[in-house]
Amino acid sequence: MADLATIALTAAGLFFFVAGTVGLIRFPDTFTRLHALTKADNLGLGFIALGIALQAETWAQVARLGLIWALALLAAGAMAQLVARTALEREDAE
Amino acid sequence: MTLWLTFVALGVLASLAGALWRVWRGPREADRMMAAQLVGTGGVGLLVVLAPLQDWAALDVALVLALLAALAAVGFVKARSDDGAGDPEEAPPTPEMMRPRQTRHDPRGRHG
Amino acid sequence: MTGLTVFALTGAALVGLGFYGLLAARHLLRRVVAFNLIGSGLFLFFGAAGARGVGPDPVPQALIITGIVVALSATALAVGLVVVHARAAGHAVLPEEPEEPEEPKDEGAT
Amino acid sequence: MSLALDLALCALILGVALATVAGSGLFRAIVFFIVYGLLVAVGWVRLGAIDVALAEAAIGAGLTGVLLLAAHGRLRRLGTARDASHGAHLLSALAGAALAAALAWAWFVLPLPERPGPELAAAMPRAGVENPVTAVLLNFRAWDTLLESIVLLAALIGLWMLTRERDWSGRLGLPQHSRAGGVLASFGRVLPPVGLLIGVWLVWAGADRHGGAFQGGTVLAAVGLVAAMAGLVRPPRIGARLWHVALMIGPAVFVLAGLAGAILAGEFLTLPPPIAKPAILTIEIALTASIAATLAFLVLGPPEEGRAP
Repeated sequence: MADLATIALTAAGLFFFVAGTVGLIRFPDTFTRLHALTKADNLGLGFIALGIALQAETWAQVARLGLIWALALLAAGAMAQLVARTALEREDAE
Repeated sequence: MTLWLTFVALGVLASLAGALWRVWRGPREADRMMAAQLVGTGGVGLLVVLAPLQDWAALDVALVLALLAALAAVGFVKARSDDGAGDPEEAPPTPEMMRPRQTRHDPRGRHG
Repeated sequence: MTGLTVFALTGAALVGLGFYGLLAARHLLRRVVAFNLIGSGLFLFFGAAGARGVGPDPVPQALIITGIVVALSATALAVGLVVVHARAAGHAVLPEEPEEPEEPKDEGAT
Repeated sequence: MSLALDLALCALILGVALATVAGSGLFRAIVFFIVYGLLVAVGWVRLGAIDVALAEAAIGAGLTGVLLLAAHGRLRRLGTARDASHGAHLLSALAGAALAAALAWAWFVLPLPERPGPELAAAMPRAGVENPVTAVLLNFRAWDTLLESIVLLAALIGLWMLTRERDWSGRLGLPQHSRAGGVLASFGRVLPPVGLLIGVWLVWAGADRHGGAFQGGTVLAAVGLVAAMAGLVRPPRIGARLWHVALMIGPAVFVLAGLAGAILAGEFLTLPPPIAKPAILTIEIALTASIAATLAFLVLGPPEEGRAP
């Protein structure tokens, strides 16, 4: 039962990861790409972490998985805002 | 289960390869930077999947990566500011920034 | 066992790539990066060699950890030297040997 | 199937390294190198070397990135960030290929060592700690680690010697500032407490599981850098006495413990089993402080006059 749930959850996570990457590749400009990837990869990591948590042997591992996801959310949110603002201010093209 | 998790890990790796394409292509520095950020999240995801496959201590490495995931991005916005030590939010928004998103195009908006 | 061979050969290839970069790159900072690739490739090779047999050997691991930290400190010093050189000389690119230097690509002016 | 995973990972690592070396543009090379550090950290996990993976994750994917990006920013402001294309360097390519081939050949002819090191297994009960990597670092091969901590200090002194005369009394690095209440400032407020906990825990756990002074110290350095870049804490000046103590305490305590060993066990840096555990913990805590301060200062760079905020 837990195995089935793990498979479903990690499949969903993988789907969001791939969707985020496809968005990163396909979307036309910097800001839509940013939107695609912050949404998708955080959901992807969340589902994968949830799926793996069902396989965990101790509560400490579950707590670690939760902390990992929280940190990733924090980092992605802050980074998306700051990089978008930098990109707005500077029209650099390499 | 092992087989499935290995497949998921391979899938995450493939998705990372896609993000690497964007690091290569750019065209703007911000594009490369956020693609690198996606690789970072993917790396964390990969380590999380490796934990039951190989060693639960992989979670500790994932934790460190997740903690420092934004470090490079912070370094980037710092280095990109006028004096190399600023914050992109310090300057008030310009009218140019406030224009609706649809009118803003990537100067070299090649895609596909 | 075969997985180790994959990593060892990757390490060997990284050393080669880094060495190529060290010789061929003209921007000083890229040479610093290439040098780091060499070090990292050697660590991988060494780590794979130490993991043969029953399991990962702690002695190479300990040496690699100190190596990684020393590599960072050397990189920081090298980067500082590159910046000082750029400040003093006005450029950070090594000249092409005999022929006319080609027009450098615009890399990111504001 | 797990071989497929290793093959895919190594292919990505090689591809990223190739892009770092062969792609045009300095910025692209730097971003690829950051990604490279990340993937190599995953590679170390695959090799079963969790302690190395922790160090590589904190340094390769964290500190090196900040260092190189900041250098790129400095070079850009000096107008020297432009890369020059290097065309095809046939001779260099041949040299690189020959080196790689020689190493690959060495791998296949290298004799399989006797595993596991019987001396180490026999010595572990005397080490005072359970984590064999920590035992090697701080007990059996303590000489290496002591000298290594001095190398770090030497690098920092070398870097400080590059300071311009007029900047000498300034604070380390550029004068950092951020918008009060902005995203950067809030991020700099939220992350350090969590990072501090994780760093201290890595040091503490390093005695018996994975982690140790190097990994914990690196994480602490990174946390300090985030706080400094967010403008929350101001880096010290070169002359700050308190920070001199922080820089020196690791090697100093190490030498003292070595002398204690010389008196108690008759040989410098030999820790007799009864005092091994407390001695290692003391050295480890002092070393963590020194490593964290040294690495953070190395990444911040020498003092530089910047635009006033």
